[in-house]
Amino acid sequence: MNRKLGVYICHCGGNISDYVDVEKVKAAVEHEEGVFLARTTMFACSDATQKEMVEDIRSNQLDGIVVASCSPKLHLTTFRAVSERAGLNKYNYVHANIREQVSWAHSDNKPGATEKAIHLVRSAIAKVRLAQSLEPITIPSRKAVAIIGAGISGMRAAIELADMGCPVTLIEREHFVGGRVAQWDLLFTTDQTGKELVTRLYDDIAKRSNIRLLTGAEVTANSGNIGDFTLKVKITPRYILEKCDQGNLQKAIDACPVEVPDEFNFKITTRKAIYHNFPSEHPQYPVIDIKNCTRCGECEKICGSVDFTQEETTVEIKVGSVLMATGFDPYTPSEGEFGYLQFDNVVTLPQFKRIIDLCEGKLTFKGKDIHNIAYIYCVGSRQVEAGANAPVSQATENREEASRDISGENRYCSRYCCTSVIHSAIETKKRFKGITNYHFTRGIRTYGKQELLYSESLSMGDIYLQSYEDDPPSIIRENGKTTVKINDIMTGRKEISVNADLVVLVTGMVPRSDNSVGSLFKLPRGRDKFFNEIHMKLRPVETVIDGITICGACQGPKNITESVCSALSAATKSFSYVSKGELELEPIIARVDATLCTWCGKCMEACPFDAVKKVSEAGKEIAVINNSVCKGCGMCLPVCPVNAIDLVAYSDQEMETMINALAEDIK
Amino acid sequence: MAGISAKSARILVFSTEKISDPAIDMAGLLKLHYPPTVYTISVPCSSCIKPVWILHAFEKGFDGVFIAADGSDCTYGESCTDKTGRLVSMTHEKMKEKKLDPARLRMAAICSVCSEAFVKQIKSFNQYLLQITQS
Amino acid sequence: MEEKQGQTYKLLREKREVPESVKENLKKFTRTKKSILEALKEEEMTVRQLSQKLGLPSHELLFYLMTLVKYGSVQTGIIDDMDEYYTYKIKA
Amino acid sequence: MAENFIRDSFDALVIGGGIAGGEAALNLANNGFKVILVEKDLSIGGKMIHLSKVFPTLDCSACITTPKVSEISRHPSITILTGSEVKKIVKRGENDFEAMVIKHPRYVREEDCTGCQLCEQACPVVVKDQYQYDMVGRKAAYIPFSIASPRVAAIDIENCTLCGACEKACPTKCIDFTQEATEYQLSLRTVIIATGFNLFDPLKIERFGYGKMKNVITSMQMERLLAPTRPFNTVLRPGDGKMPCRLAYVLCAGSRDITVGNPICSQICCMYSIKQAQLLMGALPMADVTIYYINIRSFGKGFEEFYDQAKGMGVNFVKGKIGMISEKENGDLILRYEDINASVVKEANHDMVILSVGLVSNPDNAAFFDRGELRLDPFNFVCQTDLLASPARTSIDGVFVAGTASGPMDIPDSILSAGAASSEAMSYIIRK
Amino acid sequence: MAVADTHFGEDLKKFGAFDFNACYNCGTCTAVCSLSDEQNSFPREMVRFSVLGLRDDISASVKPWLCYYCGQCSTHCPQDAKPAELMMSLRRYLTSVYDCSGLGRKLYTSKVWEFGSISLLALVILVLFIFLHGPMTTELTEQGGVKLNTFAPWKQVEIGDWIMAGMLSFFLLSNIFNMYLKIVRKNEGLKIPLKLYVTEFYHLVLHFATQKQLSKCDTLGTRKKFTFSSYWIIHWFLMSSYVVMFIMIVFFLGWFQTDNIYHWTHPQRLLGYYATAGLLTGVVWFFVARFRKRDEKSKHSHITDWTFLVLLFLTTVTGILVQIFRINGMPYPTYYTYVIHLMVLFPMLMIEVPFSKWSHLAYRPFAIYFDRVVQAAKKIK
Repeated sequence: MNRKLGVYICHCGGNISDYVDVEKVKAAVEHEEGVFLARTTMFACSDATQKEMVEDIRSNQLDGIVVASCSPKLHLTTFRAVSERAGLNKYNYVHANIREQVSWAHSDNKPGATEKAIHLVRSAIAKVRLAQSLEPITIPSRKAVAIIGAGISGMRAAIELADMGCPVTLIEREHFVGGRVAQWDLLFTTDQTGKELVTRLYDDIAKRSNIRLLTGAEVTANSGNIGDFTLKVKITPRYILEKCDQGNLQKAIDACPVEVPDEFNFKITTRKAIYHNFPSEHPQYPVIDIKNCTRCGECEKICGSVDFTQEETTVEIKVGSVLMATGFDPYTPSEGEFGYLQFDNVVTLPQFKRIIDLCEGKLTFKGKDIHNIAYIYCVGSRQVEAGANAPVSQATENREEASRDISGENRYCSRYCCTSVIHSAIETKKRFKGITNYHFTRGIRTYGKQELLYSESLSMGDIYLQSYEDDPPSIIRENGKTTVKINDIMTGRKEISVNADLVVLVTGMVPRSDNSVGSLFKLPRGRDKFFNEIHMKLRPVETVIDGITICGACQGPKNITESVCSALSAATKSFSYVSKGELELEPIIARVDATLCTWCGKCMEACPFDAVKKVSEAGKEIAVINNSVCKGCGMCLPVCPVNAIDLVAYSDQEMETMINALAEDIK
Repeated sequence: MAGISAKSARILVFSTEKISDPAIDMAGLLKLHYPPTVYTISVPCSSCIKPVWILHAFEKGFDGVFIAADGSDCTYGESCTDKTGRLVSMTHEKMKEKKLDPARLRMAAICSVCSEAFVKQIKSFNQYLLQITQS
Repeated sequence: MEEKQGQTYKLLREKREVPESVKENLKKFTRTKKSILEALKEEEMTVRQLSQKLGLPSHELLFYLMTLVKYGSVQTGIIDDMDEYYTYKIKA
Repeated sequence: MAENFIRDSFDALVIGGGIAGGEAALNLANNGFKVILVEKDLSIGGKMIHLSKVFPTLDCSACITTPKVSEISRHPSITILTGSEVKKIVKRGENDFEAMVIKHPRYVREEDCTGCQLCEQACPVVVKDQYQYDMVGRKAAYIPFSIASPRVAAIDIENCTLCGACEKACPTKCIDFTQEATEYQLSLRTVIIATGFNLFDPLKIERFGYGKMKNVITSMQMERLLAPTRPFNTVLRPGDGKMPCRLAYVLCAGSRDITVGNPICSQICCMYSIKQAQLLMGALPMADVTIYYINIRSFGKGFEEFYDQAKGMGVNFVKGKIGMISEKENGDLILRYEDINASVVKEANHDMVILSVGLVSNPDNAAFFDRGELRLDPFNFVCQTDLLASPARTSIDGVFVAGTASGPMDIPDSILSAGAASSEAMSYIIRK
Repeated sequence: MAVADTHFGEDLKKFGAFDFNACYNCGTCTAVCSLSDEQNSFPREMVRFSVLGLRDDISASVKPWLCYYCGQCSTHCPQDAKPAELMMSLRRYLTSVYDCSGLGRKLYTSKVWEFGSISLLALVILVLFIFLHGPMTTELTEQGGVKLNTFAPWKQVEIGDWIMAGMLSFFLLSNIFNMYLKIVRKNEGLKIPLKLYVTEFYHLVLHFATQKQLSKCDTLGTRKKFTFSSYWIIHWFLMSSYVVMFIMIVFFLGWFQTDNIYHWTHPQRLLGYYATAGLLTGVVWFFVARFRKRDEKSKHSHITDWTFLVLLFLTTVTGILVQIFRINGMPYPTYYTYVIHLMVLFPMLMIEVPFSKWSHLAYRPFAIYFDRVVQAAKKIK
């Protein structure tokens, strides 16, 4: 029982004191049982006040403190650290949130806010009176990191971690590395191609002995916790021997009778069942797509490297931290959205990038020469939530019209598309003759130095048009000719039309449609369905699941540089989890009162982390908690029929005194 | 229950540290107002709330108890919604035994950005509680 | 060193000339401060009223006035009916 | 003088104690490296510590910076030199740098000062407070700002009359006019440049009237007017102390503009203007806020939603850049622009105008190394020589760049960039 | 519905425009333009029309004529898209659009045509003189002056003048009529009462006589409605001199081209001096400006700008020389210079009046006039 307490009430520079009479709060709590001193302070979080607290605790031998300030999400760790510096166990400090939940929420009712603040501070005092000193649980942390996704982010993080001396397992679901970047040709702001970049990183990975690359590998199970994750990884074989003869393989590919749409080229071309994406794809030998293979055996006849005896294997990987770099999917427009899948000359931006990469000398698509290209921006991005009318579709004999229902669920801006499409348009103009680019935009967002690309494309004569938010452009197909119409903001709402040979839908980024890995790790997702970080500004690569970091476009739309920045940041964070070989964990976990427990097994059923085990102790079967697995969620608490389980720091007594303090009238 | 509570009911809210508490924080940040007689105690997960705590609150004079549940966003697993639901119905049973109106315990999933939803819930709950306490 | 503690400014004076502009600036502030405080002693005034009375441009006056508020000799009074200008008064 | 020369060695030198430099230093220190952080200003925390709130979360900026700042300042592996400048860095070999740092005298012994502010009360001199962007005065003996770290006094010797009042008032006798500059000779293994950015100087665009028209202010000044430690305690226009009710934001003031030599987009102005507009609608419920823009660039996570939120709150968005501003007798301002939607030139009356000034490079970057060794881009930001694969790498192996020293970016991007710099610096040291 | 046409931009570049594609539509140009108002906002809209190639909208627009090229838009353009130069080239383009003969277009876009036609016209004069000139008498008048009217009797020259004036009027009036069709008649469904043409007529006279618009060019951002800048003064001096001179040689040649040597206070000589001084000052001033390239308006010179200045300069100088030689009794120099004078003058007028700079003198007030009429008619509606 703590009896000598310090209470600090923060003005937060007016944020609190403008609505809460902090002096009154101080007066109302300074005579509470056990309160030795109560102070108000301008900024409790400032260095000076922190020093003052340390001094108070030391010189007065305080055995508990309460800080009433902003949300504990901001300063819990700050004041825990203050306690520790003063030699006070950090769990003897309790936080009262009188800003977000009092002064700001009740700025319309100052007396009410003050009264609530008093209640909350008293309740915190009640809690700290019962608080116990707790020591963190130390667990070993395996110095190894698993990276899921060998796109640009994952590869870059792997190299960095390896260089810091940390063994890495790089797990890629596809049979080739490089992710989306491998699919792009020239990249903006540099004169490198995606392939060159991927090749460079692949070579770097190959050079490092402490990186283990698994391709065709999928994580199927995850168990354990920070410091000690065990992943089960299913590896699909390539059915081709690693040391293979490339010459014969090409013949084998030619011989394969199967043709399926090529995902690498976003289905604008087909590939065989035995395939590779492009000549220097990594790893540099093909794979047999066993799902589409007819087992005709043609390839096997030509090439000795084909080996159908290979079998699917499952490996177990033990690591201390997991870094997620699972990337994004390009948005797929729905059928009829701006004529997608309705007109044969409407493609998405990724498809367009593949088309220009595949064309030599002359830009053609489906056998037709391309001169006028219309780019329609923000397809699948910046949509308003419902409301607008469905596309007007007046399909007469030879006239069809397609527009977009601008309602949708992706409210966010996909960030990379403006620059990406402008860069592609410039490249197209430079590489092919007689190209005219028409951009149907909703306001160009070439932020930062990317603005230079926009200027360049303007100077080269690209035409930019901008539609009104509620009035997207429409596409008309008449007698085989495609026309794009827009009411242009910049021409005083004049209706402008453009004859286009090819319509490119500038599609944004959406989260991976297959979130199985995410749910495996129970990673929370934000409103936009991308993985969510803990704090956007301060902890942008950490997740609420300890030991798991996120980076790249799986967290939200990013370009390559931004993805790599976040990958390197995530590498640092993951490294800090494992570099010391051990970790300290929060001691707030469940505990079983052995004298009360009569083992019914209900707690074991309730525990989502397998932290409850049945043991025999003193001739009696009881439940015990695995300290390093228990996350302290407390799901086992209400199910216990004999009330034998408590959560540390949330005991019945603590909860009840807190409730008492809140219920008590203020004199 | 005198003073300011005349206009608003006393409500104890169980929020969760990672999901619903941030939403309640954000309600403050966005200056979405709700009655100041709404007090929050945050716990790690909404499925850890013991019925005895809720009953204790009623005993001590709270008009209502609101569980701002994690819902499907719970970081501890998807079973949270079920488990929270179960503990609520368990408590409802016990409330009936004690002749308490079960509607005085409410639960709703509040995601980490559901500030508006939270305030809406609380306002309607407050309305309801005022009605039953006045009649 | 010990005996010089509390007097080190004198040591620096020997080495360092204080520029005229710095002295001028001090004089101007002292003068303005005095006249603002005197004017406010009579009645509460807005920045506009004060600037007319003292013949100082209103932006300069605001600067000095706010500095006096910051250092505690003046305080903000009430706002006019149009919700446009505050008055200022001597801090009690 | 021997006492003014200090030789020391560290694993890493971080130049700049803003949010990027701080984050990089923390990352390195948390992984066991010894770091020296050199800050030119009197406090660490950079520009972020002076902001009001941050977009799009509307967190209070000081509230999220201060814990970071105090974590940095009490980290046992981080040594901080404030009021200090890096004069010269020489690369002697891999993992071997030598840097000369000058710590300017503060005329206050930092370790003895309690921040009691008695010297500030005693000092008779008032000059413009640079931390409030000249909107209010401060003393010549002063504590930089209330949440400064270290929160200790300093003497502004340029404006000091050497009257000695502060020295007499100081209870701990920590004021010492005999202090002289200290030279540090540092041996280092890696260097991180996190010198940040400068704000565009709006005096360069005469037709916006900044400087001449007192009710035209910069966005940074508005940031201060809205911050918890604001100079006027409410939002007043600096021309005559009127509570403004028709405010205008002029976007792209000094960005995307060849005529001032800055053709690039500053990346953050749209968002901070939208944020300030939202805060203003909260602070001045009767106010109308209009944002004049070319393109709104709300591209980041949650930004578009934030923009929508502002529109929902009633912030007025007008497509069209302000061409010129002129002043009326009463200090109100007439803004002339073309309303692009209508293709018509219009004039609008506002009582306060905020120029959303952009970011330009910090000229210090050019001076650290011998000429040309550290490559700069055409806008004098530090050149990222391997932009795609190693965004923190510069033209000198072992020297990395973090935050806005390499180009405009917002806070999350700066933090990520600092993460990248510290990560590359660590692997550079470990790799050998 | 208008169809975007990127070829227009390339076409316009032949008329001198450049870099206007760089425009990102911020509207700074329009906002800094002191001539831009709510009725007529430019130049951004014209830049936009040009980028999109909206030919019909451009030829129906009066805006290019409202611009007097102060250059503020180009100075402040953040994209350096040179809107002022675009407006200049649109004026050239429009003169070629109004011109049915197609000559105007050829003169602007082809140097061969430009210099070819100048040479041809000069040759015509030369040939006419070779065959038709009067006796080259060395006998002097009583006052000691050259007997110019013996060599080139003013009556004969006047016939030439009338023929030339007829041609000029034909071209110019047909162009203006064309302009009328494009600007006024384009507004289908707009009923314009005849009365308006009369009531708004004074604008035509006013703007022609004063060039008032130019005085509003406010390069310092003073926001004054009229600034009598040196630019306006010089321009007006030049313009009025030209008009005086034109009237004297076309309508009063008998009085102007006389063998008498009047006292210097005689109106004939005073008017002559005024016009000569105005022309010379203006030409030299603009020459210097175009060489120094200091102001935005004189930074970029199309070939036709130089041709105009050179021809005008030569006309003025040869005119002065004829007068000097005549007064000082130097017959041969007088005769030769006179022929050269007409060889320059004739092409200058034939090319510049209907197709180039001098036509602006007519187009600008007419544009304002037509615009007023249309605006007034719209108001009635």
